Amino acid sequence: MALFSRRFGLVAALTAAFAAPAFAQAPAAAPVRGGALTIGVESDFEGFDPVRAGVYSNSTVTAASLFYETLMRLDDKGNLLPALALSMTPNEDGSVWTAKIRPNVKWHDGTPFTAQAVADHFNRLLDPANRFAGRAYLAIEKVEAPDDLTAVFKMRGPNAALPRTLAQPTVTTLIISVKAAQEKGADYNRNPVGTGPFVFKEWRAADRLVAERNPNYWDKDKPYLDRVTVRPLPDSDARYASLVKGDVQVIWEDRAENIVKAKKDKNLHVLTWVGSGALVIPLNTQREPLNDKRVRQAVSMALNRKANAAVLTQGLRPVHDDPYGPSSGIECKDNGALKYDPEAARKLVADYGKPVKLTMTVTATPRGREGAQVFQADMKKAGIDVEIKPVDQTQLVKEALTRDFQVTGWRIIDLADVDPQMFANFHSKSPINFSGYNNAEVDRLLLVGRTSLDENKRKAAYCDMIKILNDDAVWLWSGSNIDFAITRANVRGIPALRGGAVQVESAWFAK
Amino acid sequence: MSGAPLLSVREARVGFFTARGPLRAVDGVSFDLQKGQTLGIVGESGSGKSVLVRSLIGLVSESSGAEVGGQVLFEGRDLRALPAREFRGVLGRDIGVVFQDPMTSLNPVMKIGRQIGEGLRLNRGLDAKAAAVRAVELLTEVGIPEAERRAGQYPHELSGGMRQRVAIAIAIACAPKLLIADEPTTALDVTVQRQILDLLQREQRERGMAMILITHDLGVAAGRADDIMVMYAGRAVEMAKTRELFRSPRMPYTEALLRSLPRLTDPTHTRLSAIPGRPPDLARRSGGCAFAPRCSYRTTRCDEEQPVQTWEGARGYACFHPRGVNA
Amino acid sequence: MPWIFRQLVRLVVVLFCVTLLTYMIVNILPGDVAIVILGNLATPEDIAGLRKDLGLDRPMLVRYFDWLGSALSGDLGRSYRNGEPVVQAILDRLPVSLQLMVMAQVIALGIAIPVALLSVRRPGGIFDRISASAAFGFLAMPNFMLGIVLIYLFSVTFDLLPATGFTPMSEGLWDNFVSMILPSMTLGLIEWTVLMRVLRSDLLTTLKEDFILLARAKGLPPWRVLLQHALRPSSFTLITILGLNIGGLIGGAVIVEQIFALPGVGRLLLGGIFNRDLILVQGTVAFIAVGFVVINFLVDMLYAVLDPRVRHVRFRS
Amino acid sequence: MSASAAKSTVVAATRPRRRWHWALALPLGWLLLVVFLAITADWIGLPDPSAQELILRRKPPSAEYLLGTDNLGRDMLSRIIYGARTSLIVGICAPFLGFLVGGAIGMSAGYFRGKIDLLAVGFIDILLAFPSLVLALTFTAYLGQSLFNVTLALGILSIPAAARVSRANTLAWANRDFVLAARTIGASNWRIITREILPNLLPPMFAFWLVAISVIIVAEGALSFLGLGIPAPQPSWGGMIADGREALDVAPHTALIPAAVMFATVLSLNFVGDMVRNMVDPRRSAL
Repeated sequence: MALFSRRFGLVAALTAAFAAPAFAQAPAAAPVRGGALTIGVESDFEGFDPVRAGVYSNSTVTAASLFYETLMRLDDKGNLLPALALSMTPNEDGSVWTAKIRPNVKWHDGTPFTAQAVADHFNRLLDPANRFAGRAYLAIEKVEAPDDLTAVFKMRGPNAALPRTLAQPTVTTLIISVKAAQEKGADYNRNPVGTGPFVFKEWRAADRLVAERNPNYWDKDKPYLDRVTVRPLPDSDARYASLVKGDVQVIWEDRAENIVKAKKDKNLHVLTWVGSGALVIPLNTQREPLNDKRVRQAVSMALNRKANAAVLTQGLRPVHDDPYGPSSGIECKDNGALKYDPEAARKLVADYGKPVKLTMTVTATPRGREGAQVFQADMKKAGIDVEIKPVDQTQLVKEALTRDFQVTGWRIIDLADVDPQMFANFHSKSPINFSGYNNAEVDRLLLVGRTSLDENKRKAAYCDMIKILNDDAVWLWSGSNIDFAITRANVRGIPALRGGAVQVESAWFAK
Repeated sequence: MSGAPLLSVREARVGFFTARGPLRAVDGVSFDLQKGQTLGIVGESGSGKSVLVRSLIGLVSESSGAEVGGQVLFEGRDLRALPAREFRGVLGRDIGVVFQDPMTSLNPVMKIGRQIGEGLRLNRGLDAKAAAVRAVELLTEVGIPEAERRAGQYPHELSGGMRQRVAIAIAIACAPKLLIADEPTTALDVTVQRQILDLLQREQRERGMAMILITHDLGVAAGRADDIMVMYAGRAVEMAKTRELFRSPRMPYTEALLRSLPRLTDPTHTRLSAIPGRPPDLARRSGGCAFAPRCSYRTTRCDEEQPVQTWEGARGYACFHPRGVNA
Repeated sequence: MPWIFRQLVRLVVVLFCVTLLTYMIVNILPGDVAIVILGNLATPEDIAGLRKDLGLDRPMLVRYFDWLGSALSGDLGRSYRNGEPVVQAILDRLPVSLQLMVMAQVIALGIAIPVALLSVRRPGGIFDRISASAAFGFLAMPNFMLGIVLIYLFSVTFDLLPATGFTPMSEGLWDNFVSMILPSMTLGLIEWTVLMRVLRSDLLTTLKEDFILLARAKGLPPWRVLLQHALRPSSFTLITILGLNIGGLIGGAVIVEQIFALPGVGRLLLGGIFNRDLILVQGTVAFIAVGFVVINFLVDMLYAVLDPRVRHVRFRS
Repeated sequence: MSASAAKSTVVAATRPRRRWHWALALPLGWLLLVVFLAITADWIGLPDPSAQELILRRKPPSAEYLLGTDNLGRDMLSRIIYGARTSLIVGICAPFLGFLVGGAIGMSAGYFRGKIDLLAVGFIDILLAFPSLVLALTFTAYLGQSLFNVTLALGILSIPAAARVSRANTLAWANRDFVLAARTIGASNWRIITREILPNLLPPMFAFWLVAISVIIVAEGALSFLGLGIPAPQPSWGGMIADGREALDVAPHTALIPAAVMFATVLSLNFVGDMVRNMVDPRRSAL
């Protein structure tokens, strides 16, 4: 990671890139001011206090990034841009990062935005008393504010990825006004205060969230839109119909059928973002019969991942043999993936000696049902019986956390750096390693990935690790993390859909 | 008995399609009714008497799935040929109907006054107020005390006899020329039966209405009808002046009916004779006289051939073996 | 008065039983709100701590009576999940559900009554047969299918109505009305079939009554006989069913609310259950139960209005 | 009594005989066909209803796939027939269960009146006021999704309706002269209920049951849509419609064929239900 090392002049790179417009299409035309945009998302919002909401769905991130901002930002090519911070510089070993805070930024309630606010935000999340679950992913020890414009991030150890991590809008990185949160108490969750391009106007639960242009936004040209409405439209077909009808101008979408249709529709435009992470099928390595490597390998070889995905997603969501994704910058020459080979799988099952029966726990959704049935059909060909157990999301999480499952469906979310997810999912000491995987070599390689300052060493470690994981057939990579949004053809300036969020700070309507 | 009859019925027929097959409920009945006269139609249950009169006034019609034939002339106009609207005008203005059971023939959810006034407003063009006033008058006329209060009540708040009085008030409201009383006393207590019949007769006389009185009880018809028509299995089997019929019935069926009537002149322990057997199933009719299976004068001819109506002046009968005639 | 008293007793008993039952049932569901809030990253210690904070570690019945106590004083608490006051959450959603329910019933009745009246004019006739078949067609049509068909038809193809979403009355009565047409149609187009069948059957029974013959003998035109004499005495089963439908729709229009993205009580309840937001589920269920009892109370009153004979008869079928 | 006799004959008038038989033959024939196929599905050489051929997904009807293929390339004909099995099991058993319980409740309420009636009405009130969603979700989440649990959940939901029907009919019959007569000669309650009332109760319950079947078949579809129905890959008509709905524009047959089959079945059930009612209900025999 070139950005890390001081030799590459992080600060210089950032200042040079200042105010570079983020664009998805038609970069030549000049943005036009005005207009009201409505975004259709999949689900209602958990709320906008990270401590209370716990997690942000991508729908919530879409809404939250209207009025909250991150310290850093990434352009579509992955270059770091300044946002609330003008720059971030590490110390010698990367264990302390200093952020220069942008001056003259005001909260929506009119109070000045300071380094102390940044410190308060992160320290609040880190405080065990607040039980913010996402703190497991944060490698930050604490944040201090020696003066109004300087925030100092003390890390738990050397950390290469902090600026990039902080640049992706998530429940942790979108900075809220802790002062307002303390004043409003439980109501803050529904009445957020941020520094972002739009000011929160109203949220009618399950119906719409309305935000209006922030006239005092620090970036004087932006935003271009006067008003943004985010509407949860849970039914995928109705959501698409609303877009075709023109009731909404942008929708988040994951159904291949609709995306393929939209690509043919000249009134619509499809935005695609290939993130890191992957759709995965974790196997519980602590449970019979999956505690036997032969059985796991048989499952891995019996599943025709690539062909299935090619058909079901109509080629939109190709399958890779690792969870890294193109944006992570990690490319492995040899990932040790087991090839699709039902015959070999059958032999392994025979070798195992006992009949193999598995239960696959999936969410009770059309997508969950579809994936499970395909899995079931493939396994049948290798002589493995699969029973499908549809449950609701809450129960799925519970079963995963308590390792009370055999096979399930999961997702490694799109993060700017692979370390947090890989560490959490595969380190033997991680509380959320719900496959129960325990491999000393993998543990060692995970630590290298987390702490090494040498970018090449990190990449090598992750590639070595994936070989072990693939051979051990712990998790099966069933699809890449690709997010889609469909817009009306005249909507311009929506940046990469990082984390599946639609950000509209620089969006505008072409005439 | 002069001039054109008020009502003239020729070859009236009513047929139904049932789950068990088609049946003839009324089969070629003809009669005339003069102004101010009373015709009694007598027969057992299912003999077709109700269906006959209901078909005359269009309450049984093609649109309710029946097959209706024959001609009905009312004041010289062919009712069946009239357009629906005009027909309804005749029905509401010139013909009044009283049904058997006042419990069911009054609308349970409508106030009495309104039920009486309804016809007046529709057929006599009265406004709501005038109709209400007239309704109270009518209630008084049919002998209901506290008429004003009663007009504001619902049928279930009245006794059976009172309800039938209300029904009569409805029937005579528009001063009809013909009153049809379909077994008006069958559902009533014996004690009020007579009062109701007397009321009907009084109204009929005072207003000069013609009346068709349907009953299964020859005794009811005896003192009140000018003529009597006896029906059996959908056919008019005998028709005569009341007096003549009682004196010398032609049809064995009429004879049997008469025998089943108690007479004051009989000795106290005389056994009333019942007619053996049961009325025929109209859907399973074969040729021949319908009464034949129950008839004590039956011959093979009766089983094979349908007797046609024979006329002796004003009286007619349909029988191969008429009583009191030397045939 | 004793009647009113009995209704109140009924309300209290139903409320108590329904909420207690709900409480127990939702409590035995796997997973709880702590897991929902903390998500897939939670440590067992965090979950235990949060459960303690939320009071979820106390015995079930103790919590229930706690809830009951504050509910009786009008406080239904705050949603565990997002801190929204439960009363507020319900009151926000209620107008949507009520409007949906009323409009759906109006549409259903608007189709059912004329169709029933027209088909009893000639039972077994062409119209009767066609309308009966059409009714079964709609009855066999799942609402999730009908909803999307209507959207494609009326919004996408003909561009007449908005596809999804709800406009509150405060933003314009017309816009509000238009935004509710398709969802109400989805419910109404299926529901009319039942209403029509019931009304048709009762009308046929009524039309056999002598008072109908008498009305015809008065010379009343057929439509007046139907409307003035037959309809009212034939509407009791209809009203019973209507009452049940309305009761069921307060919280049961989930699928329609989901397809058309309406913020109704049904989705609130569904979300509450999925999130194991016990306190929200409790409050919503209590509200629905009250609504049900109140609507049935109104139906009883309506009987008395429609039929002078049955002022005291409560339970009809 | 001539008036009432006329009454029934008047309305008995429908169409000529031939049509009556037509109306009976078609729906009965269809129902028999569906039931026959559902029972013999395993022996009539159908392809495996869960055998996938992903490449051939959502293909329109052809010689090889008579009704086309679904979203996972499975044979629609086979799934429709196996789906009939699921849908009929749920559709027949759920209301049956409701009728056993609801019928008993309604009968005791209508027969004994008084406190028992009050209890029964209260119980029905509670069941009606209880949101069915909570119940369905509980069953599927706590007990797991299975044919049995879905049937059980829908069965419980059909209790109130069954109780109402049986209560109303019991009320009507319990006052009849023959029941009073049985009481006066000292027959036990049990005997009166089982010998005098129950036989009269069965016909209207049966007619109602036929209608309930179609309602339940559709209701199972709604559960499938919410993800709470019969677990995959077992097909059910409602579930097939829910799956097919997603491709209404590109492959309409995946939703329309099961919808059409469901329509035909619902239509037939209702026709037969009407006929049963006509045959057994003296009050409505005239219909």
